[in-house]
Parts: sequence; C-alpha cells; structure tokens
Amino acid sequence: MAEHAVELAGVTKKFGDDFTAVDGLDLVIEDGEFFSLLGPSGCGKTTTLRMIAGFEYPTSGSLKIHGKEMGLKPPNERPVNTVFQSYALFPHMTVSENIAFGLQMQKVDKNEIGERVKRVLDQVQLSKRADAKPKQLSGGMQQRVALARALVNEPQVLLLDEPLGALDLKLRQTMQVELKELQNRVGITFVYVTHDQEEALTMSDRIGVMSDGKLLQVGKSEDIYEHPNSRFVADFIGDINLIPVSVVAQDRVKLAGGQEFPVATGALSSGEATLTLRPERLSLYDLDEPIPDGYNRLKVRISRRVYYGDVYYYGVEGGTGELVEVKEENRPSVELYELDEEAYLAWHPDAASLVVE
Amino acid sequence: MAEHAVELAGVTKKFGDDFTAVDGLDLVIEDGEFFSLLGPSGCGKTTTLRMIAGFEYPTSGSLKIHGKEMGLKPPNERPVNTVFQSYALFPHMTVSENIAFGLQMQKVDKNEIGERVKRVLDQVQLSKRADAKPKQLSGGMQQRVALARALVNEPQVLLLDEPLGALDLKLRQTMQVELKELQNRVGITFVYVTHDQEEALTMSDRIGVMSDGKLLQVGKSEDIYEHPNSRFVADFIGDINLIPVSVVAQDRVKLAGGQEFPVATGALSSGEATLTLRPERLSLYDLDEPIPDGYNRLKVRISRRVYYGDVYYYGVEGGTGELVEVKEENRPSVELYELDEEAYLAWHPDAASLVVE
Amino acid sequence: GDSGSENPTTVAGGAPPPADGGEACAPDTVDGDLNFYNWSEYIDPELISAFETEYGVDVVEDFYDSNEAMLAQLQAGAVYDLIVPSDYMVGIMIEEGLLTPLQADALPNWGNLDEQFVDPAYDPTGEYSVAYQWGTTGLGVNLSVVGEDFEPSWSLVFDPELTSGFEGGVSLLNDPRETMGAALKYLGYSLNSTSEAELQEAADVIAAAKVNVTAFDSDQYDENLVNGETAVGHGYSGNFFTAFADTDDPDNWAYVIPEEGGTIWIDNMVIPVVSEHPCTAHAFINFLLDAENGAALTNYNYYASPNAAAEPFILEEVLTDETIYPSDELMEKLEIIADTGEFEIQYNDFYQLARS
Amino acid sequence: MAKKEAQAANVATAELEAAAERANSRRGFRISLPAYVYLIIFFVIPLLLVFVYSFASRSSTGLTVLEGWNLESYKRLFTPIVGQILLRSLFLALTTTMICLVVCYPFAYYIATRGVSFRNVLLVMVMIPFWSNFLVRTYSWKFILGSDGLVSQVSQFFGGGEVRLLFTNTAVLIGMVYGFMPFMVLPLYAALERMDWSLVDAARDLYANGWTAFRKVTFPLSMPGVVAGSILVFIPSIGAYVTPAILGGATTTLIGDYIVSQFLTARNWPFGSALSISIMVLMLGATLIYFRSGARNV
Amino acid sequence: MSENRAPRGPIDRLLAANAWLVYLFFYLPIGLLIVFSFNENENVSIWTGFSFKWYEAMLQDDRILGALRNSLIVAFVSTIVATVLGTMLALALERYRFRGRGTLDGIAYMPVIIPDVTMGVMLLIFFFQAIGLMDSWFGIGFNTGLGTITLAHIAFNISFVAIVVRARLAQFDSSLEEAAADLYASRWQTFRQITLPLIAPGVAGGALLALTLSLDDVVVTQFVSGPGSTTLPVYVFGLVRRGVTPLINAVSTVMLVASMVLVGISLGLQRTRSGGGDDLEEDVLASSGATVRQ
Ligand SMILES: Nc1ncnc2c1ncn2[C@@H]1O[C@H](COP(=O)(O)OP(=O)(O)OP(=O)(O)O)[C@@H](O)[C@H]1O
Ligand SMILES: Nc1ncnc2c1ncn2[C@@H]1O[C@H](COP(=O)(O)OP(=O)(O)OP(=O)(O)O)[C@@H](O)[C@H]1O
Ligand SMILES: [Mg+2]
Ligand SMILES: [Mg+2]
Repeated sequence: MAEHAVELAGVTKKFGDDFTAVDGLDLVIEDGEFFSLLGPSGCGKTTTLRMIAGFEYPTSGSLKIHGKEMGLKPPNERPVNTVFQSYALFPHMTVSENIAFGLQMQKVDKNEIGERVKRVLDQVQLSKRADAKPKQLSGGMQQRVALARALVNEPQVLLLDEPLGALDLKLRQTMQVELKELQNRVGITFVYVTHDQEEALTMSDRIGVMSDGKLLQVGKSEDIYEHPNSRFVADFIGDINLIPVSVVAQDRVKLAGGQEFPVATGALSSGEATLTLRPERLSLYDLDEPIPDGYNRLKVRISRRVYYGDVYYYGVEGGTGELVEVKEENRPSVELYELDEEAYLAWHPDAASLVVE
Repeated sequence: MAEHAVELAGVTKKFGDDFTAVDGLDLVIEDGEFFSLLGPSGCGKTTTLRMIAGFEYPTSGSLKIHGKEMGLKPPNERPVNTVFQSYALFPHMTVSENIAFGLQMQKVDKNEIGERVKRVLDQVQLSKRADAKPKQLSGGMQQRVALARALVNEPQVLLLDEPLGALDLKLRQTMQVELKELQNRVGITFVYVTHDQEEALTMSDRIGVMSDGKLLQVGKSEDIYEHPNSRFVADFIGDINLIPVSVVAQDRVKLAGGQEFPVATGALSSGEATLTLRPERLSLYDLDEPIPDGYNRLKVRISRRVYYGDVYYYGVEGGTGELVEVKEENRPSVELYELDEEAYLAWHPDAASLVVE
Repeated sequence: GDSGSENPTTVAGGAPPPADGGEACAPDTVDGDLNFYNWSEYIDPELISAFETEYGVDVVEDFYDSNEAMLAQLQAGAVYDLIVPSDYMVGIMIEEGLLTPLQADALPNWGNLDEQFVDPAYDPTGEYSVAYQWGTTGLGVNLSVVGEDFEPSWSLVFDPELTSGFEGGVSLLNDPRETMGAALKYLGYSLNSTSEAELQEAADVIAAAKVNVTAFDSDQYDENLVNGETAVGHGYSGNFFTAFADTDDPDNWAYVIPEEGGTIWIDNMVIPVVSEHPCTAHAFINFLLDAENGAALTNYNYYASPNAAAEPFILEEVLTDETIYPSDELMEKLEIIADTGEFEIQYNDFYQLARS
Repeated sequence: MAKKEAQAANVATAELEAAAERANSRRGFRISLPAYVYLIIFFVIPLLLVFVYSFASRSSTGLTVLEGWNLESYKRLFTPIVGQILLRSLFLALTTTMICLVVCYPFAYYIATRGVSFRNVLLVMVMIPFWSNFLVRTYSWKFILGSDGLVSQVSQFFGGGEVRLLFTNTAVLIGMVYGFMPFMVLPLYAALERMDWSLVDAARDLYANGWTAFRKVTFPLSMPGVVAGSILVFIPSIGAYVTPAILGGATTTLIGDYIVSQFLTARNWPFGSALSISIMVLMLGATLIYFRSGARNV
Repeated sequence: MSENRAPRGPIDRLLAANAWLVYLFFYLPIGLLIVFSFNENENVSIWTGFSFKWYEAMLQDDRILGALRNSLIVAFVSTIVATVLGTMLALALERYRFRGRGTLDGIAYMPVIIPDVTMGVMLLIFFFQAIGLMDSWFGIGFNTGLGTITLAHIAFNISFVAIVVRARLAQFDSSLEEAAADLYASRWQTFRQITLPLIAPGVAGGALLALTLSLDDVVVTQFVSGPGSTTLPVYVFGLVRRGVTPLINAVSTVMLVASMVLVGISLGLQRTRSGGGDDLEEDVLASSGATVRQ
C-alpha cells in the first residue's frame, strides 16, 4: 500500500520536567520492512517502542500508524503487538492460554482460536509444552511463547524489544534465523530494538542508530557499516580503528607520524578529522612481499596478538600514534606474525572513510 | 612452586539423592594459569566453583588447594576469593567499605588497608566513586567493584563466575582485555567460569569444557578449537559444519552424496563418523576459477547469504545432504555470489577432522 | 499435663493450707504494706491515703471487674492481703478453704456492724467475712420518656407492649444470674430457683422482651441511660446515683426497686490464707469499720453501709432514700444471690439461649 | 596415582557432605533452641493443660476437678446452641471480611500505585490510628454513632431526622471493619506493590480494555494478597466480641463471649477449654487452607 | 518497567476519592478521641470548653502513673526478649534444616491464631500448676505479677516477631553471607556485619509490633496479673466500666503520641540503616498486628 507503516514526526518524550528520554524523533518505517533501533543502554529505544505501542504518550510530536494519527488511542485499539524486553508472560496462564489471550479479547470464535494457537505453537516448536506454565519453561522457550503470543494476532506492525537479549550465543543465532525467515514469510512490519550491533546488521533491512534520545543515522545495514556518518556510529557498530588525521586536500590526509595518504574524495579540504578503518579491511604483508597496487602501505611493528578461534587480532604500532587493530583470517596456509616482528600494513583507499566531530 | 594450585580428584556433587550436578571430576589447575570452565547453562560450572570456594562440600572425592586437602574447611579459611556471578556486593556499605571488608576481617592494619584499597580502586578506575553505594553504580562498575573486592586480598587462587555475563558487548570486550592484562601482571591463578566460548578462547591458557556435570575435554584454546574430541565440543565451540560421513579407509571418507575425500589419517578405518568443518576454513570459487592443488572440491549451489558487517555467511547445498555454512571475508576486491549461483566449495584436508559419537 | 495429678482434688489445692489462725494480731498493729484487691472506683482515695498516713504503710491497689476473674487469679497463686468478694463468692471461697478466719480481738470495731449482716447465709459462722457495703439491683428510669407515674415493676423491661413505647428501648445486665434472676422475680419465683422449668419460663420472658432490648450491658448501662440511648436500664443502685448526679438535671431520672423484688447483694472484706500481711489487713478492716470511715465509703459511692454506727455521719438524702435503704416490706422481697452449684451452668445456658 | 589418591580421598570424604549437613543441622537447632524451649514451656505445655482440662469435670462450686475424666464437654459442643452461636460468629466474620475486601482492594491499589516515598507516608497513615487504646477507639465510635452523635447531628444539620446507628448491626459491622481493615490493606498492598505492571501492559497490548485487563491479570495475580488478607481478618473476627458488645449491645451471643462466659460466669472450665480447643482447630484449618492457596497462587 | 504506574483518568480519581474516604473513616474516631481529651466537661460526648485539666488529673493520679509504669516495664522487657528470641527463631527456620524444624514451624504460628481468652486461661492454669509444683517440690514460692505478665507477653510476641523477621529474611540474598565468608569473616562476624544490618528493618518492625501488642493487651494480662501489676490498658478497662471520662481520652492520647514517636524513631533508625524505602512495608505490615489480638 501507499501509506507508511509507522510515521513519527518530531516526537519527544520527557520524564519529569527536565529529563528527555526521546528527543524530536523523525522516523518513517515502510510497510513490511524489518527495521532495527540500535543504541546503547538507556538511549531511548524502549521508550520509543512504548510510544508506538501506546503505553506512553509523546510529550509532543505526531505519531501515525498506517496513516492514522494515534493521538491518545489506548494500546488495545492499535493494530500493533509487542514482544516485551522481559517477555511479560502471564504467570497464571498456560502457554496456550497466554497465546489465546489476544484472540479471545478480539472475540474470535473458539474453534478458530484453537486452530490458530495450534499453528503458531508449531511454528515456534512448542506444541509439546502447550499446557506448561511459563515458570516451567527455559528462557529460550519463554521468549518463543512471547513471540507466538504476539504473532498469533497477525498484527500489521510487530514491535520487538530485545527479544533475544536473554538467550545464549547458540540459541540466539538459531532464533535470529527463525525470526528473519518468519518475517519474510508473513511479511508484516517488524520494529526491532536491540543493543547488539551484530544482531541488527544481520537481520535488518534498515537500521536507526540512537544515542541520548536522538536518532543519529538511518540507513541500510551496509551503509551504516561501511559509511558511518559520525564517530559515535562508527565506533558503536563493530570494531574499528579511529585514527586522528589532518586533512591536507580533498583526497589526502596526514597522520600524526607525518605520512600522507589518499582517501576517497570527501567533503572537507582541511582541518582535523578522524580516519575510520575496519580491522578486517587491513592486511599485513611481510616486508619482502608484493603489495597489490593502489593500496596504501605503512610500516608497523606487531605489539599484540589475540587468538579468536577463527581469526587472529593483531595490535600494531606505526606512525599513527596509537595501536591499530588488524584482523587476519586463521588459515593453515597463512603463517603467523610474531611479536615485535615488522611488517607492512596495507589497505585500499575505499576502505577508509573520514568522519568529523 | 611444584604443587598444583587446585586439584580435584573424582569430585562428585549430588543434590538430593538422584540429581548429580557434578560427576566424578578429575582436574588439575596449575599455579598462575588462567583456566576457564566452559559449558552450557546448568552443566555444573558454578557448582564446581562453589566447591572449590567451600560453599558446598563434595558428596565424594578429594579437593586440594596448593597441596592441602580442604576437607571441611569453611570458606573463610581457604586461600581463595570469589567474584560472584551476581556480584553480591554489600548494599549497606560504600564501594571502599566493600573492598576493605576482607582486609578488616584479616585484621590488616588501618593504614595498610587504606593504601591497598586506594591502589586497587585505581586499578579498576573507580577512585572517583569510592564513597558511592553499590545501588548508585552501573552494572559495569558494580562488576569492577566485585573484582576489586576479591583482588585486594591477593588470594592464591581467584574464582570468577561469569564476571562479565551482565555487560554489553563493548564494555565486555574492554573488561576482557583488562582482566587478562591484570592476571599477567599479578600472576595469580584464575579459575574462570563462562558460557561464552569466544570469551574463553580469547582469555584462557587452558579450557575445560563441561556438559551435564562431566568434563569432556581439557586443553589449550587452540587444541580445543582445532581438534575437538567430540561432536558436542566441536559444536559448542564456534560455528561448525557437522557432516555425516562413512569411513572407507584410514584416510578417506564418503559423503551421503557418494563423493569420496581424503582426510587427515584418523583412528578408525570404517563405520559412520562426523566430519567437522569450520565455515572460515571453507572457501568458494567460481566454476572457472583455479583451485589450489591438494584442496578438496565440491560443486554446490548458493542457497542463503547473510550479511555480518565484516563477513558474509553463505549457506550452500551440495552432495552433503544438509546445508553447509561458508564464511567469506567481506572485501571490496571479492565479488559476491548470488542466490542459486553454482560454485566450487574447497578446503584443505587438514581443516577437516573426524569425530565419532 | 501430669502436673494436674499433683493435687487430685481441686484446683484450689494450689494454695498452702491455712496456718490455723496464723500468728495473732494485736489491734491497730501492721505487718507491712497492704495488697488490696478491690472493684475499681469502689473506695474513696482519700480514705486510702488517710490509712496510709495513719499507719505508715502503703496500700497497693489492684482492681478486678468480676468475682470469677478474681477467684481465678487467687487460685493461680495471686497473693493479696484483702479482697472484697460478693456474697455467693464468699461462700465458694470458704468452701474452697481460700479464706482465713478473722481474729475478733484484732477488730474492736466489729461491733459497729448492723446485726442483720453479722452471720449471713453465705458465711454461717460469720468468722470469715465482714460486710463492706451492700446494695440492690433495680431499674434506672428516664422519666421524660417513661413518664412520672409508672408501675415500679420488672414489666418496665420485660413487658414488650409497655417497652415498645419507650424510645431507645431498655437495657439489661449482661449477667446470667442477675438478668435470669430478674425474670424469675418478674414471674414470682425465687431468683435462686433450681427448677429447669422455671428457668425455661424466665428464658422465654427474656427472649420475648428482647425485641425492645437495645443492649445487654453490665458496664455502660448508666451512661447509656443518661445519654438517652436507653429509656430504662437494669443495673446496680450506686452506679445509677453517681451517673444521675453527674447530669445537668438529676431529677429527670429515677432509680426504682421493682415491687416484685430483686436482688440484694453484699460485698465483704475477707483475708485469704495466702495473705502475707494479715495484721495490716485486720487493721484496714477495723479502720473501715470505724463509724466515720464507714460513712465516708457510702457518701463516696452511694451504696448502703452495713455499718450501724456510721449512720449519723451519712448524708441525710442518702439515708432517707428509699431506694438506697429500702423499706422493710420491700426488704422482705429482696434476695441474695446464692451459688447454685452445677445449676450455674443451666443459668448461663438458658441466659445465652434467651439472648441468642 | 591421582586415581589412587582419589580412591583414598573417596573413603576419607565420603561422609564430608553428610558431616557438613550434620554440623549445619546442629547449628540450626542450637540457634532455635531458646525460642523453642520458651515456646514449649510457655505455650505448648499450657495448651496441653487446657487440653487436659477439657476432659476434666466441674465441681459443684464451679472449680475444675482433675478426675472423673470424661467427654461431656465435647459432647456439649454438638448441642444446637453452640452450632447456632458458631454459625452467627462465622457469618459476622464473613461479612466483615467481605466488606473489608471490597473497601480495601481499591484502597491498597491506590497506595500501591503511588510513588515510593508518598506510598510510605500513606502506609504509616494507615497504621497511626491503631497506636491508640483499642477500647477508647471503640468508645469514640459510640459517640459518633449515638443518637446525638456526630452522624446524627450532621444528618439533622442537613435537615435529616435523628439517626441512631448505635446498637444496630450496622454499628457492629462499622466497628469490626474499622478494627480489622489494616489486616486487609497491608497484605493486599504487599501483593499489588510486587505486581509486575508490564503484564497489564501486555494485556492491554493484546486488545484487553482496562476492566478486562484488571479482571484477567491484575486480580488473579493479587490473589495471594487477597487470601492472606481475608484470613487475617476472618480468623480474629471469629473470636471478636468486645466490639459487638460495645457497639451492638451484645443482643446476641457470639462464640467469643460464649467462651468467656464459660470461664468467667458459669465457671465451667472444662467446657470452655473444649470450646477453645475446637475453635483453634477450626482456625488452624483455615490457616492451612490459606497457606495452600497462597502457595498455589504465588 | 518495574516502577509503578497509576491507571489514568477517571478511574484514578475514583480510587483517590475512595482512598481519602477510607482515611476519613480511619481518623474520625481518633480525631474525636483527641479533641474530647481537652473537653473540660465530665461527659465525653458533649463539648463545653477547652482545658488541660484531664492531663493534669492524669499526672496527679498515681494509680494511672503506676499502671503506666507497669505497662512500660512489661512492654520493654517483653519486647527486648521476644525480639532476640524471635529473630533467632526466624533465622533458624529460614536458614537451616534440622530435626524438629517442621514442628517448630507449626508451633511458631499458633500463638497468632489462638483466641485471647484461651491464651489467658491456659497461661493462668499453667502458672497455677507451676506455682504449685515449685512450691511443693522446691519450696520456691513465687507469685503472679509483673513477672508472669512479662512471661506471657513474650510468649505471644515471639511468634509475631519471628513472622515479620522471617518475611524480611526470605527476601535476603544469602549469597551476601557467602561473600562475607569468602572474605574471611567468621560466622559471627558475618551475622553482625552483614545479616543483621540488612534485616534490621524487619527486626525493628517485629520489635515495634511486639511493643504495640504488649501495650494494648488486656485479656491475657488480666488473667496472669497479680498484686501491684495492673497495667495501663487493664486500668483503662476498669475506668471505662465506671464511665468514660475525658481522663481516659487523655491517657490514650498520650499512648497514641508515645507510639507515634516510637514509630518515628524506628523508621528514622532504619532509614539510616539501609536506604531502601520499601523497607517500611515490613514495619508497617508488622505493626498492623497491633490490632490482631482484639
Ligand atoms: N518511567 C520512567 N520514568 C523516568 N525515566 C524513565 C522512565 N522510563 C525510562 N526512563 C529513562 O529514559 C531513558 C531511556 O530509557 P529506555 O528504557 O528507553 O532505554 P533503552 O534504550 O530501552 O535502554 P535498554 O537498552 O537498557 O533497554 C533511560 O535513561 C531511563 O532511565
Ligand atoms: N542448591 C541446589 N539444589 C538443587 N539443584 C541445584 C542446586 N544448585 C544447582 N543445582 C543444579 O545443578 C545444576 C548445575 O548448576 P550450576 O549452577 O552449577 O550450573 P552452571 O553451569 O553454573 O549454569 P549457569 O551457566 O547457568 O550458571 C543445575 O541443573 C542446577 O539446577
Ligand atoms: Mg529497553
Ligand atoms: Mg552459574
């Protein structure tokens, strides 16, 4: 359809008179997309979600869902369902009672409720535990019940507040895949809150990065990762080296150590700036090894090596003034650099982008 | 010194008559080493730690610390300190009172207490909050107080129970580095419990993998990662493809699809087994691209592609019967494979190891 | 529970046996402070302090509000030198051997006592008790409601037709013996009746009267009356008088002894065997038997004095008040409540039954 | 080598855990001992004595004879009057409990949903009145409900007639409810204060309107508080008799004063004891049920 | 979102209205009681003028002062003892498994649900027998009096204290005790430095409750009292039978104020002990027991 799924215009939320949890948010979420809100703890993600769901009302600004102004509509009159950061399962009801609740409230007829509950139970692989009480379930199971309870209503918009926060790595990864596939299948709009950047990158069509109640950057996962528009975003999303440089020309920067390098042509042509370099975009070459042309090179000394199973992280020192992290695949073919060994650090100019504070 | 820091021999802990939380544990931890206990939730890590600390007594078996049999010694008479999974800070004492507690109990004299508390406060960068109550601190700070409270006593052995469990990714990583460096500096024995395999791999000298109260494998991080001795360990530590094969010769296996491959010469010469392949040890090659010799190849179809910022994960299907995960560096030089495209999957025989159930 | 078998006969066995007479006490000698166990507000504090100054001892006062509670305490080992039980309770205490005989020589004023109180039914030998005060149980009437001219009869509380006219209704004592007794009298029976049939009738009377009974109350009947909560109240003479006196126009109320007769009760001073200061106790009894002091008692709480010698000192209006010192023919109709043994249970049950 | 040690150690430490538990158990016993002993001497033995007395017989003078043991007292429990009285008391207790519940639930809810500091003030305010003397509290009700009491005067002031509530069942109920309210308020408060309000959010999110959300989530979850409060009000109000006497005029017998009259009027201690014992058993029963349903609901 | 949020709009206003009505209900009689303690007329129900004379009368009446003295002695002694024993009892029941724990658990709750009269009578019987035995076996003669009253009050106070403290202990995170032990604290040190400070609000609550119960008890006291041991409530009880005068209001107003001061103190005390505001609950919850024994 033409209209947007969710539309926030200048939405601000104050707690008390002084404390602003969400600050003039302008945000449009398209129908059927998987949108993630990303940001450190306390930045206002949950509050934003709660306003969309109708548990809090904006101090100012307008909030539309599928084109309709929500105003003071209570939660039960909004075409929206929420998966709560802390599941919020009804402890006194069984799993299936929990899931059936929403449908009963909507006066769906008995048989249909039965069927739909059954179906969604299969989807989340909990048919066996249908009669268990939430307490008797493991964290992962509870999370899936919370999900099922929301999904069964087939809302136009589904709000998820760190739904995977509580799960351990393995379970988390499986659930991520399941969620993503589910969203593709039913094609409803997901608004997904998390503080795990990796999770956001993996699952989202688009990501909004928040900090202190403000929206810093909105864009496709790749864009945000490859081209952060601020030091904060760059630093928050994945490991990155932030190297202070001075700009000498539109396409050239100078390190503290004095070496100059070309960079992708940028906005500014002088002044101080920060060069952002992803560890995985850097590679180490033996001094005698040929380096692909067009690559920038810098002689460095290996000062740290950390083993991460599938990769090694090297900390190298060169003219940059501070430790630079380099990530190297761990393959038998590649032989390792020892501490204090010297090597060339090389990267392609496209890999580096400039941000200003 | 000659004697071991901690020595468990046939230690078993039963709760009630039927439930065995820890099952005949034989474990030796050397003086000054960083030893991690790794395992899924509920496998008995905390219980083991609690027995070393003296909060629980083994149902059977012997427990020595620095050569001395611990028997019924209460916790306060053991040369051990613990950082609790849930900090367990004294809410009615300030940060510095919390840290000073242990020293006061040992009747260390006032001035010295003052100095040592000051020193450790600097170490964990909390000097400014010395007079705050735990309630007023963020999760990360509380964690550091718990650490300082244990460290200030300079115990011979320090037990840490998921000390970083509560922190978010970024803070977690910083703390990991700090902890590791600290341990190098003071050189006391760390027994570290976690269920995060990456954490264990990064920080430990040696790792013990537990499951259902049993110790499955003990060894250096690399060994455990590269040469898991069981399907469980392989699967628990990092992503891995587990491919059912039938062994045709000491050094050859056959896939479900019928293709045969050489493998590193193993123990068995026939029967069913599981071939373990790390995604990052696999690479994809265009059909017309040359493949390094000695490498095994398998024609596959791309059926999933997930973006992880620094890498792409491909799910490919071939003769193996099930989806195989391949991890490819994300570099501008490399061009991406599209869904349903065909390609060669290649790996070096050393990269594959055989495990049997 | 085996400790019970220690004294197989009765609970009273707990107290040591009377040290036959105990050591003799000379008149007006004291042997320590007096532990005085009395009904609350039953003696003029002035008298107490007078005694204290005269004999240089302290009087420790404790108070009880029912004979039974007092008895229970005594059995539980409470040690007092002087107690003021009512008539029937004296009988019980004697029978249980809780009382020590009084020493006549230590009580020179004993002679002041009106001879009709000298050896009462409940203390045949008259050696255990000295009457303290006596009074009657009757009806307090709110004249402005009931009117000036009315039959002084129990029908004022028991006759539903009559009482239905009284705004606020009537109140009866919350006490089986008194109220059942009143009903028995109303029916013309003895208030010590031991005939189930008669009790049954009495119970029926009370039950029938209940429609206009606003309260069964032994504590507040006088206040309820003067506050206009009730029109007629069943209670003890003295309480009514004090209550009336406190109001703005005492003439608005009257106390009557029903013509069918009612209860006369006598409270007595006794010395328990466990007493540690019998001589002080004797001294105190003798002190109260003194003419002026006896009068002071009555002038304080408007109960009749058994003390003949005291009469000259008693306030005129008290002395002449028929309701305090009833006429002789009325006296004929008054009865003392006697202990009826097992029958006490019946009284209680019938009463509770009637009330329910 | 390590193996052999282990074997040896096994033998050595097989009883470790057991030993530890024994030590622990001894410690616990020692700590509880003073109170334990005290309660046995000054509560259990007296209780047993009462139990013994309930089988004794009454002497003609109304004293308890510790011989001729019999079951008379227990037989008498089954006479109609006892049942009648008990039923009446139960009914009064029940009504009191009901009223308390209805009034206190919204009250507790209100307190529980205020800010922490304000909440505490409100709570103390609930308690303060009960620091005064019980009798005097009750008497001042008399002056409120009496024929020229506050209520009456107010109604007259507004042109209404004189209202006398004193000595009516209304008065009794007012008095009882007044006396027992805190026991309803506090447990309810405790339950509601621990309430996880995100569950109500969830219910609303799932299309429940305010009332339904309350009916389906808030109330069921506050059930432990409801049960606790009800028992705490119900049990003592079964035995209550002073309030009914003062404000109701004792125009009916309640189990409380029936027991008292056995001890203090009829001087029939065996029966009084039997009554007490059976009432206690009854109340214990109620408490057990409470603990159960409490456990179930929590 | 654990912090409470009030429902919005009219419902909230209704709730508020209800709440304030309830408070009116609570304070009407108390207000009246206090007002009339300043009434110079003999009769409580009619206001004739302001005066302190009843307070003066109270101060002159040494029966009242004596009774007050007795009440305070009994209250404080029984509170202290009951608080110590009750706290230990709670600790044992909550923290340890030992033989006889089940029974003890049962016994601990009984004094709460037993009717006053029964409690009074059974203690009366008990003391009577005890005195008999003491006398006949050891020739030790002792009487009912303040002593027996105190013993009786302790008997029912222990349970109330134990219940309150236990509620507190239940929420207590025992890993704190382990942490202390791990930091070389002996059992006693752990108790003194960690456990006690943290359960202090509960203990204070229990003590408060005990104090109030003991200050308000008539029935049990009456049964077990002896010479010179009339307590204030008992005396008031007697006075009431003779007619309620403002004197009684004055006395009970004084008791009211005294208790309020006590609460104030204990609350302030616990504020300083541990910042948690909700600690108050237990206290208040506890003090509610004050009325249970009517
Ligand atoms: N009801 C409230 N009253 C006062 N402050 C609040 C309230 N709710 C949230 N806040 C504050 O608003 C800020 C944003 O809270 P919010 O829950 O949205 O953070 P978040 O982004 O969800 O953090 P997390 O990732 O930890 O969930 C926080 O500083 C929080 O303290
Ligand atoms: N006191 C106890 N009584 C009964 N069972 C217990 C007790 N303590 C632990 N267990 C059980 O023992 C097993 C191991 O518990 P433990 O705490 O050691 O797991 P863990 O490895 O620490 O898990 P996690 O990673 O979640 O902390 C669990 O199944 C737990 O349920
Ligand atoms: Mg949040
Ligand atoms: Mg654990």
